[in-house]
Amino acid sequence: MGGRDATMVLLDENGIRCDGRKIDELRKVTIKAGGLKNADGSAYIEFGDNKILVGVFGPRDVHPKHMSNTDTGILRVRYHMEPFSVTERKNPAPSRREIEISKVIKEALEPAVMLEKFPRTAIDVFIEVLQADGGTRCAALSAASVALADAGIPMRDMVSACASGKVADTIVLDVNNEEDQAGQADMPIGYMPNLEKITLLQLDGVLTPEEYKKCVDVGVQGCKDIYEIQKKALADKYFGNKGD
Amino acid sequence: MGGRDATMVLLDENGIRCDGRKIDELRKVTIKAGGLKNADGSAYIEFGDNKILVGVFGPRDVHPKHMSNTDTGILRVRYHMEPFSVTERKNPAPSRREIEISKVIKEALEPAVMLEKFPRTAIDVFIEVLQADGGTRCAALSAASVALADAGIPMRDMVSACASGKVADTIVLDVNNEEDQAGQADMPIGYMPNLEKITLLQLDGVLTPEEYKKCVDVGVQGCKDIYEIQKKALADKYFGNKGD
Amino acid sequence: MGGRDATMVLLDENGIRCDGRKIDELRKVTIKAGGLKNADGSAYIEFGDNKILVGVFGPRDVHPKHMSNTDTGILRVRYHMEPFSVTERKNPAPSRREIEISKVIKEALEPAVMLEKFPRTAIDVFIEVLQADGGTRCAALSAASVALADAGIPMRDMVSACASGKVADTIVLDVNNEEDQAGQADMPIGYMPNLEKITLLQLDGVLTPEEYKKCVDVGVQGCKDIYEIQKKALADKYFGNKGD
Amino acid sequence: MASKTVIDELKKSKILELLEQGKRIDGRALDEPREISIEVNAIPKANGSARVRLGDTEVICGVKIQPDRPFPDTGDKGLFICTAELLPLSHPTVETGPPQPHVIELARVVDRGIRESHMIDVSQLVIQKDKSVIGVFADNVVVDYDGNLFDACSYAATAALLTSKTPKWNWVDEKAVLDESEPTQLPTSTIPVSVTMAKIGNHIIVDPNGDEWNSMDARITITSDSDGNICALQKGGSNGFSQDEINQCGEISVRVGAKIREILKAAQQSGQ
Amino acid sequence: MASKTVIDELKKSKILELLEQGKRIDGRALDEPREISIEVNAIPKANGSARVRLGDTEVICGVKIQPDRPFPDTGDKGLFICTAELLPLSHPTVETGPPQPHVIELARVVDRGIRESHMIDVSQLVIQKDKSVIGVFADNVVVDYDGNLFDACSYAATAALLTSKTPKWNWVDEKAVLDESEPTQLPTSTIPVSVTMAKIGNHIIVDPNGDEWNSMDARITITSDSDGNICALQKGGSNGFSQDEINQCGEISVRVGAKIREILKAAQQSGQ
Amino acid sequence: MASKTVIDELKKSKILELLEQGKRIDGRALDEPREISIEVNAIPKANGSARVRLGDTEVICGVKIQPDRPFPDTGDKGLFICTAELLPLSHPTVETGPPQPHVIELARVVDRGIRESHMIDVSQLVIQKDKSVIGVFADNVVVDYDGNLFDACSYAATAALLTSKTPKWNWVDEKAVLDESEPTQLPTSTIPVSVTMAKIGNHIIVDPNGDEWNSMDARITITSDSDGNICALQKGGSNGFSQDEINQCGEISVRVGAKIREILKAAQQSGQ
Repeated sequence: MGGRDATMVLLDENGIRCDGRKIDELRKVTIKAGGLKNADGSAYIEFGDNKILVGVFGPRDVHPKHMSNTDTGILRVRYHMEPFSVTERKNPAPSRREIEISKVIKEALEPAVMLEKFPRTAIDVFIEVLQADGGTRCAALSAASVALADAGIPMRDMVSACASGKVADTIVLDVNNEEDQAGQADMPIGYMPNLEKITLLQLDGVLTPEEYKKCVDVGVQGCKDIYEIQKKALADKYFGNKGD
Repeated sequence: MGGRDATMVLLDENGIRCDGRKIDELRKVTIKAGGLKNADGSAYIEFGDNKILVGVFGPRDVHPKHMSNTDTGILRVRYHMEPFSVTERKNPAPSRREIEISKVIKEALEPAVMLEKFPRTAIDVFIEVLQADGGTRCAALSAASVALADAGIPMRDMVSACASGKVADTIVLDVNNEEDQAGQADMPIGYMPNLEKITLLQLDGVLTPEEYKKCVDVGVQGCKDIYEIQKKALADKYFGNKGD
Repeated sequence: MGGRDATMVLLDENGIRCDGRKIDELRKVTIKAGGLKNADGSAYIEFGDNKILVGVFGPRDVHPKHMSNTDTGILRVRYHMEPFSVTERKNPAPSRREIEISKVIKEALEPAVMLEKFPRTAIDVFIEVLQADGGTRCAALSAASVALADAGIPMRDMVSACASGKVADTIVLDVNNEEDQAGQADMPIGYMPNLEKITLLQLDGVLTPEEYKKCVDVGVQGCKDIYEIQKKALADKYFGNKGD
Repeated sequence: MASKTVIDELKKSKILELLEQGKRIDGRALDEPREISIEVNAIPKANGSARVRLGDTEVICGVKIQPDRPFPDTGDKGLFICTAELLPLSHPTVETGPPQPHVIELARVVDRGIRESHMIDVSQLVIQKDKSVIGVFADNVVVDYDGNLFDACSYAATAALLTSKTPKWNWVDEKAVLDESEPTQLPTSTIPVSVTMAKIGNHIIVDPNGDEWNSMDARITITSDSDGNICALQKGGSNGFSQDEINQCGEISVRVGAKIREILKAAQQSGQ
Repeated sequence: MASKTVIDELKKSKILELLEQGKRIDGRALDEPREISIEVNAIPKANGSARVRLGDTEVICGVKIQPDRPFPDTGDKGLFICTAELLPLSHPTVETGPPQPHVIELARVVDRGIRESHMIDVSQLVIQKDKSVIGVFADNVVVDYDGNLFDACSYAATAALLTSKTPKWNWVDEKAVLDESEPTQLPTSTIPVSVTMAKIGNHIIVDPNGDEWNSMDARITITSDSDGNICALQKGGSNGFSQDEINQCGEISVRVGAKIREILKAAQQSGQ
Repeated sequence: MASKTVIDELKKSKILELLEQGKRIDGRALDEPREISIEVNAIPKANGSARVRLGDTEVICGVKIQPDRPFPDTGDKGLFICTAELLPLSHPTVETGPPQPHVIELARVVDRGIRESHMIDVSQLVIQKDKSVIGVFADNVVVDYDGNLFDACSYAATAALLTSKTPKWNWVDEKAVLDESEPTQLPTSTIPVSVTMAKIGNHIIVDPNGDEWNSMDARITITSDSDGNICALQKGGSNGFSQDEINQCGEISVRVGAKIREILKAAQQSGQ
C-alpha cells in the first residue's frame, strides 16, 4: 500500500464514493450455499466484483497421523487465487501472502467451529478466489462460514466479515480495490455476531486513536449486515425460499 | 511443433528423404542387452543418432510402504535426459515433458509386464537419454522392453516402438529430428507384436482420416521390424550369437 | 579463487602482511562458551572479523526413526550463513557451498565425538555465520568443538582449526579474506591436538610438494594455538576465571 | 495407491455387465457425451473465460493476455500456454502441492490439442519482433470432478479463447505500452474438439464419467479440427487397443466432435 | 501437533490463577514489557545492524543496502524488504527447511509495521527512474526464543534501520556505479513501535514471554508511530477479542509504545 | 542410515586382514589404480565427451559450450562449471530427487580440481566484455558404481575437455551470433589428475573399489598438475590422518597422477 495517491476522486462533495456508494454502504453481496457435488459443504460468494468459491471436507482422517491431535479436531484452511483472478496473471505457486491469509482465516474460524467434538480428525476448508476486487479475505471468510455450516459442522456462531477503512480522510465501510490502492487505511474485520467477538482483525495504514475506534465500530456494523446475508443463503438452501 | 516450415527438401523427386532413407525405412537401429553391472537388467539402444541407456531394478520392496499395492506389483518409470543430450544444454531438473513421457512409457509397458506375479513390490525402469535425435520415447520404450526381459521379469510380450509421420505430404516411417521440426505430423507408436495391441500412441500434427489410418498402419509395420532387432539383442546375449 | 591478482601488497619487505600480522601469526581470536539459553550447549567465536554462533542439541530422538542407527548415535551439522553476513546479501536458501561445508565439518567432528555412547539418537550442531571474513569453516569448526563440550557431550579430543596458505610466494598462517581473494593457495586444517590427527583438510591453489608439506606443518601449529584458546573458553565458563 | 475397494470392483462388474447388453450405467448411448453446458465470460475481468459443465464435471478457464518475451528461436511468434489444475475442493482425494504426473499430462494434452490445430494464429501476436510478443495464457481449474477432465478442460479453454478479446500494445521507448483502443477479438481460425473414449472390456465408450473412468482398461483422446481432420491424440491407461479399435476411435472422434463443435459455436455466439 | 502436555496445562492454570490476582508469572505488571537491551552495529560489515534482547528472546537484524531493479509499476521508488527466520539453535523445536506459516506471518507483520509507518522514504532511494533503485533489506534472525518474536524482530529491524548508512550510486553507462563518497544516514522519519498483547482468560498482558505465549487464547500486535497514531495491526490466535478489548489494546499500544520509542531513540544515539 | 550388515562387517574384516599382509582384495598393489579405459567423443553431438571406466565404475561426461552472461564481477572471463549426478541405474541405493550432500561434494571436488589447476584459460572465452562470454559446462553422469567416483568423474571431465572443440561467436547487434567457421580446440594448458586414497586401519590405498570404499576410515583426494604440483585436496570420511600420512598421500598423488596423466594424454591423441 506504499503507492497511495489522490488523483482519483474517492469521495465527492455529496459523500458519494468512486463506485457510487455511501460511506456506510456495502457493495452488492450475494451468497449461495452448496453448489459443489463432491465437497461435503460449499458456498459461492459474489462480493462486489469478488467471486469466491469455498469447499469443505471433513471431519476426516489426518495423514500423516502424527499431524492429528488426540484431544481435538484440527482445522486446515487454504486460501488460493486462480492465475486469472487478478489483473496481471498470477504465478500458480502459493505466495507468501496467500500462506499468511490462509493462517489468518484459519484463526478467525477456529473460535466458531466446535473442533473438540471431532478428536483426531481434520476439517479442510479450501478457498478459491476466481476473481479478486479488494477485500477477498473478508469475502472468503464469510463464504467459508457458510460452507462449514453447509457441511453440517457444529458451530458456536457464524463468522461474518467485511473491511472498514479510511478514504479521503473519512472512515468508510467496505473498502474496494480502487479505495484500497489509493486510500489511506484498510481494516479487515471478522466478527461472531452472537458471541460478539472479533476473530479477524488487521490494519494497514495510519489512523489516529479516535479513527481507530471508529473504524472498528463501522466494520463491526458491516459484519452484522453480512450476517443477515449469510443466514439468508442457508435459509434459501435449507428452507426452500429460493424464489426470494 | 509450431515452427514448421518447408525450406528444407524433406523428400526429393525419387522419394528419398533428407537423410537418404526411403519412406518406409527405419534409421539404423542397434540394441545391446545387458552391459550394466549393478542393474538387475539393462539395455543400450542406438536408434539413428539417439543413444539411450536403460537400467531395471526389481521386483523390490517399496518405500514408503503405503505406495505399494497388496494385489499386484507396481511399475515405475523415469525418463530422463542428460544435460548434454540436446543442442542447448538442458537444465538438470525434470521437465514437465519428461514427466509426461515417463507416464506414457509406463502405461505402454504395463500391459506387457506380469505385475500381478509380484504383489507389494515395485519394478523400476530408469531411462537415460545420452544423445537425442528425434523419436527418443520410441527408442526408449523399445530398449526398456529389452532391459525388462534382461532382468528376467516375466512378460506377456515385448513392446516394440517407432514413429510414423507426415513429411512433405507423404506418410513416412520413423520421423527423425529434422523431419519432426519441419514436418507436418509425428505419431509415436508402441506395439505388442504377438498380442497385436497398441500400448503407446500419440499424435502431434494434422492428418486427414485416411492419412490417420495409413499412419497407424505404417507405424505398426515399423514396430514389427523393431521387434526383430529386440529379439536379436536378447539372443545375442543369451545364446551367444554375438559374432553375427 | 580464479580471480587472483597481485595489485595489493600482500607481504611487505619486512614480512608484514596486509593486515599487519607476521607470517606465522593468527588473527585475534576470542571464544566464549555458552551464551544461548535454549541450546544444550553453545559457543560464540570472533576470529578476526568472523563472527560465528554455534548451538548444540542432543543427544535426542531422531525423526523419522529410520534415519537413526541402532549401533551408534549420529552427528548432524548445518553450516549456515545469514543473508547479511557477506558483502552482497546472500539468498536465504542453502547454497551448494554451505551443504558441502556442513558435510566437511561433520566429518571433521565425528572422530572426536563419542557417538557410540548414544545409539539411536542424534546430536545436532547448528552453525550460524553472522559475519564472514575468510576462514569461516575453520572458525566454525573450532567453535563447534567448544559448543559440543559445553553441551556435555563426551569427546575424545577437541578439534582445533585454522588455515594456512600461500601468499606472495610465502607460506603463511591463517589466510584472511583479502589474502584468500588475491593469494595463491588456501589450506583449511582441522586437527585433534592430543590424538595428533588431521580431521579436516582442504586445499585450493597450487603448491609445490615442498610447499605442501610446509603448509600442513604451519597449519597444524596454528591449530595448536587455537586449542589453547578453546581450553581457555571452557575454563572461563566452568572454572570462573572470567576476569582474565 | 491402495488396492481397489470391493465397491470399486462391484461397480466395474456392473458397468461391464451393462456394456455387454449395449447399455451404460447412466443410460447414455456408447458414443454419447454427457450434457455440456457452457457459460462464457464467467470471469469478466479476465480477457476471456468460460465455465463448462460436462455432466457433473465442472471446469473454469480464464484467459489472460499480456506482453511477454518471445522464446529465443521464435521471435516472430506470440506465446500460447494452456495449464490445468485440480483444485482440492473438486474431489476428496485431490492433494495440494506440486502437480502429479496425471495433472501434468492433462495440461499438456489439452495444450497440444489446441496448439496443433493452429486455432490461434500466433504470428499475429507480435509487438516487436524478437523483443516483445503477446502471451495468451489459458488456465483451467477443475472445481468438480466426475471423470473425463481432458474434454472438459479442452472445451473450457476453447470456449474461453473463442470469446477472448485482446488489447493492443505499441512498442515505445523499448517498452510495450498499452494502446487505449478497444480490445479486439483474439485471432482464431479452426475450432479444435477433443473427444475422449474409454475402453472397458472390448467396448469403446465416449466421455466416460467418474465411475467409468475408474473402471476403464485404456483410454484415448483424439482432437479433430473444423475440417474434420485429426490433429492430436493421446493414448493412456494400462492396457492397449487393437489397430481396428484405433481406427474406429478416429472415426468416432471426428463424428462426435462435429456435434460438440456446434455447441462451442453457440457458446461463441452467446458471448458476442 | 501433539496434544499439550500435562506440564503445559499446569503452567497455564498457574498463569491464569496469578492473573486473577493481577499478577504475572515473572512479576511484571500487566502492561509492562520485559527488559529491552539493544546493541547497534553488532555486525559492522553490514550497512546497519542491531542485536536485541527482549527478556530471554534474542534477535539479530542485519541491513544490507544495494542496487536493485524496481518493481515494474513503481519505478520511482526504492525497495524495502524485511524478513525473519527462526534459526534452529534458537529452540529445540525449530525445524530447518522451507519457512512455516507462522514464520511467514512473523516476517510479513514486522515488514508491514515498518512499511505502513512510512519510516523509510523510498522515494529518495532511486538511482535511475525505472531502471535502478536502492534496495534496503532488513533480515532478522532469531537466536534465542522466549516468546513474542513480533516485537523483538520489530525492535531489531527498527534499531538497525535507524543506524544504517547508505552508500551512493551513480548511473553510468547503463549501470549503477558505486560513488566513493562517505555513506550517509538512511533517510528515515517516524519511529514505528510494535506492541504485542496476549489475551489469557479475560486478561490483556503486554509482551508475553514463552510460557505466556503457550498459554494465550489470542494475541494482537499493534504498531504505532511517533505521532501516536496506529499504523498496522495483526490479530492472531484461536480465539477472539471483544470490541472493548480491541479499543483497550489500541490505547495500551500507543502508551507503551511511546516508552519503548525512547529506548529505540537512545539506541540510535548510541550508534552515532 | 541402517546399521551396517553382518556381510559388510565381514568384508571389512577380510579387507583389513589382507592389508595386514600387504594385499588387496582384488590383488592390486596398494598404490595401484584399477584399469582405466577412456572412450572420447562418446556423445558426438556434444562439444566434447568421454566415457570412462575405472574398474567397474563407469562415468560419461558431456561438455556443452555456449554463450552465457558473465558473473557481474568477472566480465572479462568465461564460465567453467562442472557437475556430477548419480543416475539411479548406477546402483540400487541411488535415489532420484534433489542431490544428496555426498553428490554435491563430489561435483564440487571434481570442479575445484580442474578449476584450481587453471587447465582452462577462461580469459580466452570472452565474446564481449561484461556482456557475453563463453560458458563451458562439463556434466558428469555416473552409470555404474563401484567406488571412487571422485577420480572417475575427474578423468571423464578432463578427457572430455581435452578433446572439446569450441565454436566461435561474434558480437553483432547486442547479440552473440554464431560464426560459421570451423570449431577450434578448447584452450587448455595443464592436465590435472585427481588421485583418491583411502585409509583402512593404518593402510593407505589408491583408488578404493566399492567394497574398500564401504570399509574405509577416511579418504583423501589430491589433484596434481602437469608440473607435479598439488592444486586441490579434499579430505573426507569419519576419521583422521596423521601429519605423516598426509605427507605420504601428497607424494603418492603426484607419482601415481603422473602415470594416469599419460593415459589421459593418449585419450586426447586418440580424439584428434
